[in-house]
This record gives sequence, C-alpha cells and structure tokens, in this order.
Amino acid sequence: MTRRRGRTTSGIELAIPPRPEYLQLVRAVVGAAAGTGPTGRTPPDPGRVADLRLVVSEAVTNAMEAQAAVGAPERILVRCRPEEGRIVVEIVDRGPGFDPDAVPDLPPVTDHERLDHESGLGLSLMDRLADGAVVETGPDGTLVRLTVDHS
Amino acid sequence: MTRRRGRTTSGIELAIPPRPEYLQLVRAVVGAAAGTGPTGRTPPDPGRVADLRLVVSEAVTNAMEAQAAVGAPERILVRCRPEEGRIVVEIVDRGPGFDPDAVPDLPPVTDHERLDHESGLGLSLMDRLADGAVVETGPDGTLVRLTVDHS
Amino acid sequence: MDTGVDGQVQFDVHRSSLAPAVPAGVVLRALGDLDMAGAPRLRSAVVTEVAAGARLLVLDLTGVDHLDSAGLGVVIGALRRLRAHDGDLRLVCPESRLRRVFEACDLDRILELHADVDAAVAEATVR
Amino acid sequence: MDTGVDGQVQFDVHRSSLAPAVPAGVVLRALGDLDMAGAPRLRSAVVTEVAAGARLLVLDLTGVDHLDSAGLGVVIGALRRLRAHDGDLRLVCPESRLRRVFEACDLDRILELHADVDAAVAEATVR
Ligand SMILES: Nc1ncnc2c1ncn2[C@@H]1O[C@H](COP(=O)(O)OP(=O)(O)O)[C@@H](O)[C@H]1O
Ligand SMILES: Nc1ncnc2c1ncn2[C@@H]1O[C@H](COP(=O)(O)OP(=O)(O)O)[C@@H](O)[C@H]1O
Repeated sequence: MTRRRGRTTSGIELAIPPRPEYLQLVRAVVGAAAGTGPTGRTPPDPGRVADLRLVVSEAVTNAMEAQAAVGAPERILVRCRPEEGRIVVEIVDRGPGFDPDAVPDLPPVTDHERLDHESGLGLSLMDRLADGAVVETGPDGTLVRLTVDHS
Repeated sequence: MTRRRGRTTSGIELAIPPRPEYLQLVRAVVGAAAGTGPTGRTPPDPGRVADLRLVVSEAVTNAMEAQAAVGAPERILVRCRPEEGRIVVEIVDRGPGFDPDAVPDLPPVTDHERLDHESGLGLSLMDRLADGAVVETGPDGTLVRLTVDHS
Repeated sequence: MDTGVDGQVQFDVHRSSLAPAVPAGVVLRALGDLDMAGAPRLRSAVVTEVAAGARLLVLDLTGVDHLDSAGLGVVIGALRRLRAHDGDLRLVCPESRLRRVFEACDLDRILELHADVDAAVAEATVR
Repeated sequence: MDTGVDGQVQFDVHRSSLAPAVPAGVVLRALGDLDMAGAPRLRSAVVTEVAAGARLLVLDLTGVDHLDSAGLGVVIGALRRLRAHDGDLRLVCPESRLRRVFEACDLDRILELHADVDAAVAEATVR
C-alpha cells in the first residue's frame, strides 16, 4: 500500500477522528469541494455530487469500522482532488487491511436468507455508483480511491 | 515558529489551496466542526459560531494574501480542536511572516483619512471577536491560534 | 437529538400510532442522516416497537437527508423482525434521491417505496 | 455567478435604478458571501456606477450571508468614491448578524444601517 503524507499540490485534504459523528462533516466537505472551483468551470451535476457523497460516506464508514476493530485512534484522511470532468477522492485509514477478493457475496435479494445480512452493502454501492473504485490495502491500512465523473 | 505536521489526536484538520474560492468551504467546515461532537455535549451558541467563522475567515484571508505575496503554492492548514467549553482553531501558512507590532494602526473612524484605507481590519476583528488570538510567525510562515468560547 | 453541521439535526426518530384504524400499526418517522451515526437509534426504535407488539410498521423516510448502507441495514433488519412475527414493513420514500439508493442495491425489488404514509397504510389494510 | 458549497451561489450583484424618483440613484444588491472572493466583483460594480454618474448609491446587504473585512473594505471605498463626487452612500443591513461586524469595527459610527431600501432612500431624499 502506498501512503503519501506530503502535501499534494491541488485539492483539499481533511483529517477527521474515526468517529461516526464526523460522517456528516465529511459528506458536507466533499460535496462542497466538488462544487468549489475557479469561475467558469462547469460544476458537476447535483446527482453526481449526491453519488459522490454516498460512496465517500460508505468508504469512510468502512475506514472507521476497520480502525475501531483494532482500536486505532489515528485520524482518517480524506483527499479530494478536482480533475478535468471528474472528482477523485481518496480515503486512507490505519485499520488492519483486508482482502477484497475474499469478501463474500450477499445472497440474491429475493432469497429468504438475504434478510439475515444487515451489513455488506458498502463495497457494492461504491462499485455501482462510482465511476471508479480502487483499493490499495495492507497490514498498515487501506486506501480507497473513488472517481466520480461530473455527468 | 513551531510547525507541527504530525497527526494530533483530536479534532479535524483541513488543508486547502491558497485560493479565495476556498474561503466559503473553510467557513462551512469550521462551523460544522464546532457543532460536531458526542451526543450530550452542549453545542456552542450560534452567535459564537458566527464569530468563529468570521475570525477564521479573516486569518485564512491573511494567510492566502501572505502566500500570494511570495508565490507560495502550498496548501494552507486549518486545524480545529474542540476543548471544554471552547473551540481552538489554528491557521498555518507558508507566507513570509510579519511583525505584528509593526502593523500600523488605522486612523480613527471619524477621521477624513480613514476612508483612504480599504484594508487593515482583519487583525482588529480577530482581537475583538475571538476570546484569544495568538500569532507565531517567522520567515517560514505564520501560525495564528484563535480561541472562541462556547458562550 | 444529535446536532452536526451548522447545528443541524443529525438524526432523530418520531413515533406515532395508527390505532384504532390499524390496531398494531406504528409509524416511525426518521429525520436527518441515516448513516452509521444515526442508524443505531432507528434500529433500537424498531426493536422496541416490535417487542411492544407492533405488527404493521411504517418507516417514513421523507425527512431523511442522507441514506447509506448503514440505514439500509436497519430496513433489512426491520423487515426480518416483522416477518418473524407475521407482521409487515411498509416504507415511505417519496424522494428519487433516496429511491436511487434502494435501486442501486436491488432492494426496491423486495420492498415497495410509497409516496406517503396514507398510501403505505392503504396498501397494508387492503391486504 | 460563482458557485461554492453545495452549488450555492458564492457571490452575485444585482443592479436597479432609482430614476426617475431619484435621478442619479442606483441600488446594488449584493447576494452571497462578501469575502475576498466576492468583494472584487462588488468593488468593480461600484466603480462602474460612480463612473456612469451615480450620486446616490444604495448598497443592499440584505442577501449577504457572510461579510468580513474584505467586504467592509469595499463599503469604505464606496463611501470615499461617492463623497469625492459630492454623492452619498446608503447601506441596507437589517440582519443583526451583519450589523455586529460593522459595530466591531466602529463603522456603524460613520454609516447608518437601514432596515430596507425605502428607508435608505427616504432618508437620502429628505436631506
Ligand atoms: N477500509 C477497510 N479496512 C478493512 N476492511 C474493510 C475495509 N473496507 C471494507 N472492508 C471489509 O470488507 C467487508 C465488506 O464491506 P462493505 O461491503 O462495505 O460492508 P460492511 O462494511 O457493511 O460489512 C467489511 O465487512 C470488511 O471486512
Ligand atoms: N499570516 C500573515 N502572514 C503575513 N503577514 C500577515 C499575516 N497576517 C497579517 N499580516 C500582515 O498584517 C497586516 C494587517 O492585517 P489585517 O489587519 O488582517 O489587514 P489586511 O489583511 O486587510 O491588510 C497585513 O497587511 C499583513 O501585512
């Protein structure tokens, strides 16, 4: 896993305590950062900003759960970078990492046992609603890079 | 000047490009962070959150101007830390620093020449509306620490 | 009541009874953000109502600003709990913004999304 | 029109004329955040109006969400420019939240803050 702590040259970076009450703040910041730019730049569609807020919320929720599992108090990083026609957000945690290929699939939605699973929707929501979702993970933590196009 | 780049254990940290269009985002984040906390914690008075947003906006404006003066592209840091009954915000820039004691006073408001000065109100607004304003400054940059009580 | 961004309510639940029209009917109206911070409160409200005998539960999401997988988990758990007692769950979710989240997980295939509480109740009592 | 946080307008200026009631009268209505990002636009609107002959300028800050020293600088510059042409500046600023900023700089001692455009104009024409 690559971990970059240097200041990147563009976009914003937010570090938050790994606690659920900060999720709303993250969504507000990511939504705001997506719409902030020089005059004349075409802002992203509101629907895409909603998608961005949702997938980032999922990734930060997972980051919080991962750090809680190992009692890691470090702050979670959220980097938001505007690119031509799209927004890239990276979420970095200090949790124990995981094997994305080993995450079991949920039963089909029409199966009776589907209702036994209250969790397990986050990664699939990211896959469906983001235009790109890349996971770099290892024993020191996980970086999720989400890309959402402006339209 | 002390510069700490490590992760502090509580509160949020925001890094933004030194451009005016990010001021609104900073105010939104600081206002949100001031009101975010565990259930049961008494939130700050709305009037004090307004004061906080204003003084932080002034300090970040100065930080942007300072970096623009020397063409420093680094992002400006805004750290927001909730403490018992108050909020502490630190603004860190990579500008050229300055001597706060050498900043000239404005003419009295009733003087004719007062109108020749369109700038120069930021530091006095911080002094008047924050409950504490500390400046650590040197050739590598400036840290302004603003404290606003909850009520 | 948690407050967050700009003192805005993070999450809250309001309860009202549908009795006597629907004797074991209860409406839980969720307000604010139904995420990992808000979901536990709604889950415990659901558990309380089912334990107290509710058999038709209407979850009204009209006032929900944000819904993510943590909130969907509560909905799935509510459906399981009610079915275990031969009860039923009805959802009120008029906003296309939120409907989109159900659709992205195919949950709209097992749960109808109603425009308002009356529509949700009407369908239930017709049954 | 700049957009910022959640697509909200960052800053905009709307112009209307007070003629024929006040022949050289103009209202500039500021909307959004009057900070370092928004102030230059209002300053250039003021400069344009004075150059075009405005002598009674009403700055309406009713729609301003945030005002800081960058915005106060524009107000001071507007007063100077108008006085240099024997004109006058009138401020509309009904919100106590914004009044507080003027007061914190003692600017309320040299500029009256009116409740609405009519009050600002009335006082001006009485003179
Ligand atoms: N950042 C992360 N760090 C460690 N494990 C993770 C991370 N993100 C996801 N996972 C693992 O993948 C699983 C599936 O994640 P997800 O689809 O979001 O569902 P949920 O979080 O509700 O279980 C999680 O249960 C967890 O084991
Ligand atoms: N962070 C900073 N870095 C360098 N110089 C600063 C900084 N903050 C304030 N100053 C100096 O102090 C002066 C007064 O600041 P202020 O009262 O905010 O008024 P203004 O910024 O409008 O000139 C500025 O003009 C600048 O020279």
